Amino acid sequence: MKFEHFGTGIIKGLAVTLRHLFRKPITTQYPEQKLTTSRRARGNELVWDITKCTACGTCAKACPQGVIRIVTSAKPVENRYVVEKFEVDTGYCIFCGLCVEACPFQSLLMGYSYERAKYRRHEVVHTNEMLLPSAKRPASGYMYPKLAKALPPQTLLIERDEVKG
Amino acid sequence: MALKTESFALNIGPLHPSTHGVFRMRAVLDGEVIANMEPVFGYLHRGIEKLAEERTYTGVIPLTDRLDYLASMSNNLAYVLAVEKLAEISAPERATYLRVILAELQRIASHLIAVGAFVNDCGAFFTPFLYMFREREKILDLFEMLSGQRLLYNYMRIGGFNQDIPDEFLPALQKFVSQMPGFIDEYDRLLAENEILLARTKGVGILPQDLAVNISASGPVLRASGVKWDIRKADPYCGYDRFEFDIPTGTAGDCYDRYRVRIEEMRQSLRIIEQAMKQLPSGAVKSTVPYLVRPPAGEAYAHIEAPKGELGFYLVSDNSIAPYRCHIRAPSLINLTALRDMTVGWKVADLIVIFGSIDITMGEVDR
Amino acid sequence: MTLALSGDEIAATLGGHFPGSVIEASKSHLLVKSESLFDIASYLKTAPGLDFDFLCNITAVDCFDYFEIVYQFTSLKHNHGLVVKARCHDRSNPVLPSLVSLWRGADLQEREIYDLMGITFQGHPNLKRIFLWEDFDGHPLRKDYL
Amino acid sequence: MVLNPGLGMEYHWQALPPDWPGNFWWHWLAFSVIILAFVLGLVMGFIWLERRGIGRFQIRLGPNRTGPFGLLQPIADAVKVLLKENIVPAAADKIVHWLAPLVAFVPTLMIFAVVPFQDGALLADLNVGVLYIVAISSISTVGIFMAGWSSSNKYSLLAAMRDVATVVSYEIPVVLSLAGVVLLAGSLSLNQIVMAQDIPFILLQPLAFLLFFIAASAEINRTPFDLLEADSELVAGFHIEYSGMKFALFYLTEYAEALAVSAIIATLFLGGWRGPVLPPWLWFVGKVVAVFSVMFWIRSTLPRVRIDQLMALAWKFLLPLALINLVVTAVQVLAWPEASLWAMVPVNVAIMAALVVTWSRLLKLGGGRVEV
Repeated sequence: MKFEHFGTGIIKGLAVTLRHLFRKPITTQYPEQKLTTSRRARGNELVWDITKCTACGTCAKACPQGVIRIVTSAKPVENRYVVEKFEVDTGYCIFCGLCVEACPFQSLLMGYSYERAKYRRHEVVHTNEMLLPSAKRPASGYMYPKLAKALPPQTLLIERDEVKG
Repeated sequence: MALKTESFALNIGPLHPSTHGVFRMRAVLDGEVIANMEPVFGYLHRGIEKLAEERTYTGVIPLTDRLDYLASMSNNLAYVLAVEKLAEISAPERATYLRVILAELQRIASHLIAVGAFVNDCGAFFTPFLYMFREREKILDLFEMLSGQRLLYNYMRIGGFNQDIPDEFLPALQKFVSQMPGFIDEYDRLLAENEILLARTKGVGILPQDLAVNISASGPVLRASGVKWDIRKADPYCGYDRFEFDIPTGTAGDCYDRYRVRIEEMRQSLRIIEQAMKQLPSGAVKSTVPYLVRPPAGEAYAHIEAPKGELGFYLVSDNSIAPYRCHIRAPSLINLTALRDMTVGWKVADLIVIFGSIDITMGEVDR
Repeated sequence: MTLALSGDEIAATLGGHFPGSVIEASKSHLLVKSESLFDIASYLKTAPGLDFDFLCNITAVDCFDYFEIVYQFTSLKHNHGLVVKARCHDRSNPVLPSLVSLWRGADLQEREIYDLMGITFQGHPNLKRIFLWEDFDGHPLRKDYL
Repeated sequence: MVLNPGLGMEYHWQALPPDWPGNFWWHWLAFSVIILAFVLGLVMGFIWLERRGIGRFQIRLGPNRTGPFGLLQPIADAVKVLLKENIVPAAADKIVHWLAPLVAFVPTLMIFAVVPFQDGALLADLNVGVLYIVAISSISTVGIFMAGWSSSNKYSLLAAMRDVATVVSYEIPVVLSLAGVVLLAGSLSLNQIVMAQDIPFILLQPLAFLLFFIAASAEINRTPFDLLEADSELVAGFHIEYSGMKFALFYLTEYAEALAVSAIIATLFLGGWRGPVLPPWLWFVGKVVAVFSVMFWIRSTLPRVRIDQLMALAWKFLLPLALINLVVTAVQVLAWPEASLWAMVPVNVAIMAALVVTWSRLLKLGGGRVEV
């Protein structure tokens, strides 16, 4: 190994940093400039499709944190169960997506949106209507490739940072 | 005239910028020189081994993400390998190749942080750190594309993956692999010959070869001490024997060697990724596995070469849906065994450098 | 590939040196008496042809009736491994010999087991709780800990 | 010998530009205000410049939210820091803790008394200007040591000890490298030194410049010699227990010192206010900013040295080279023909290169385990 102990390494390092001075910054200015998240983003809230749900409770069983609570009642006339209460305590949710994987009827999806900070502790508990899909709460393509195809492509740093070292 | 001197105890951590989390070192200082040092663990103990006993085999995977949170993919891999060994499930060919790609990407990402944080500990003002974060960011982008999250991937499943890679993944990966060597060269220009870094790290914190083996050190720490031991070669899993790569080793076992080994390992990882991308077969990414895995009663130990060292999962099954016992052989914890030997006699500044060169993650040390 | 040595064969060689110390030997592991664990371990470390210089992993399993301590030895020289087990039947005061004097890698791992499983390792230089605080009550990884 | 107290003042009075309005006290007042404004304004500018500059070196943007280009960031910082609660540790030595920021800040401010902003435009054209700077600049250390000691924090104490050790060692190469400049200029007055620089002394005295730059950066604790802040080791060093206004003073001191060193380098080596076309004071400020830019460029690149390496660098590298430089300069001043001053430039550059390369081979900074 050859080391020239008279500052050549330091000068080389200074040259590297100086070259970086003329590169474009890679950071984004967050609230104004937003990157598109992954098409499979496991965003903040679950999106629940009430029409497909059969109240089987598989999601609740699959949840490692036990944050999903389902109250069902039987409807003997229609010969099926209906959900009375579907409650997700997102305060304890770790967004692992296992419930979405477990759902056999494609009625539970991960949310695509983020920025869901709340001011009150009770607001993180989501029940029935709050979980339904809406324009503000789109579903992500996690586990659903067809949905993913419809979402905009993810912004990648590698596409923005073209400079070769 | 003899001065009356007195040594004093200095608490470094648990809240200290260079303890990589909440680690505490109770150092007894004689002036600037460390006369004695005792590591104190446990500030991030979450009882993951106990929690794992109450979850289904699949439900443990999100927990493993939270062990070494800078290398979640490797943790997932080690765990699913252990379960697959226990339940005698084999992943499809495409999944094994993908696992290799992801594990190696994760190794690069983890080593980037290790080196960046190490140079930061040497006192560089975040510049190398941020350059390395930039490349890590690209890897995280790729992981986000696959799994939907940037840090806690929860992507691997028992018997493969939960979903196949999207179409745009391989082109992006190809672009990354072709760019990355240039960036590694740039890091070398920035750091490798820097006289101050050499002065701070060469010959500092030497871990002799016999001691490194004796304390069960693993990963770059062991290899920097000159032991050519890599589980990818010694006990190949996921078909690592199909790839051509070298095991970089150090000679002196000092901080500089540990840093060099990590840089070289990144290059080797890129080699592996390139080969794996070429050989990547098509097909399913998950074999048919029951929803609730019920492995037969027994035990299995699977280990992988995680970025920090040998990460092993020892699982005991009692034929139920939850592990009876899940022990994690955490490389970060065991590599710290010789911390006292490496630091006593050095200065406070060296303590930080030596500690940084071991590269630990507190999530894995305390579990 | 790290060759997993068969417990049977090792038991045969051990039988000559330490008669009666091997309780059970199977293809996957070797179950030894806890009293002779230290002697067997020191033999395994230095015996030519075995050279288990690397103590890969120590863990303890609570099996209700007894605690089972599992040692994974590896030889970096010959690239082979062996699983050695020992049992502690006394639940109120489980005691095992410490292997720190042979492999210092056992240091933190034995402390961890002491902390979480409550097994005392005799001869350990610094046996105190590692993750939990000093006056913590109980040992969380035991199955009866609630 | 009887000191003549009137001499310095008279001399200074006469050195004023003839068209300067008012009398001595007006001059004193005006320049006090100018220096305060200069220091505060440029320190804020430096803070902004350094944060933005390091941001760009690190391929990010730096503060850009307050005002155009984040220009108001230092003001926002100042307001924030000034409004913070003043916390004094219970175990602190209260009076010393209170005094320390002042003791650290005031000498730094006093340095600017002798720095010429343009020809003759300075508070006091002392005929011992360089000596005055050297003497006054080391007083800040007392303040820093007071801070470290009185905080009764082990980290601060370590930092304080490091600082004292640094300053004691680095004062010598600083003085010796300045001596070369003084020999060439034939005066200790900064204004006279600027006047003497028909060729900037960085060209005539490259080695002295290098040594002074290194030694001065060490003395004011800029990276790579920022051992007494050492955020990765000592958290924040001597000001770890300071908050509010007192912390702001330390912060100000740090940058005022950097400003002082930049100003001294600009004056002694870069020709001070001399330059074509632009007004002299602008040349001066421009040179100061340029020197400071190099400082934060270095800060953004290099890791920190260790305390024993810092000492070794001072005693084994800087001191002998400074001595050699002094001897060489003395010989040159005596023997060099006046007319061919430009020919001295390549000779001295060659001498510097040879000396640095050969001496670096002798110097080993690494290793060196200390036995307990």
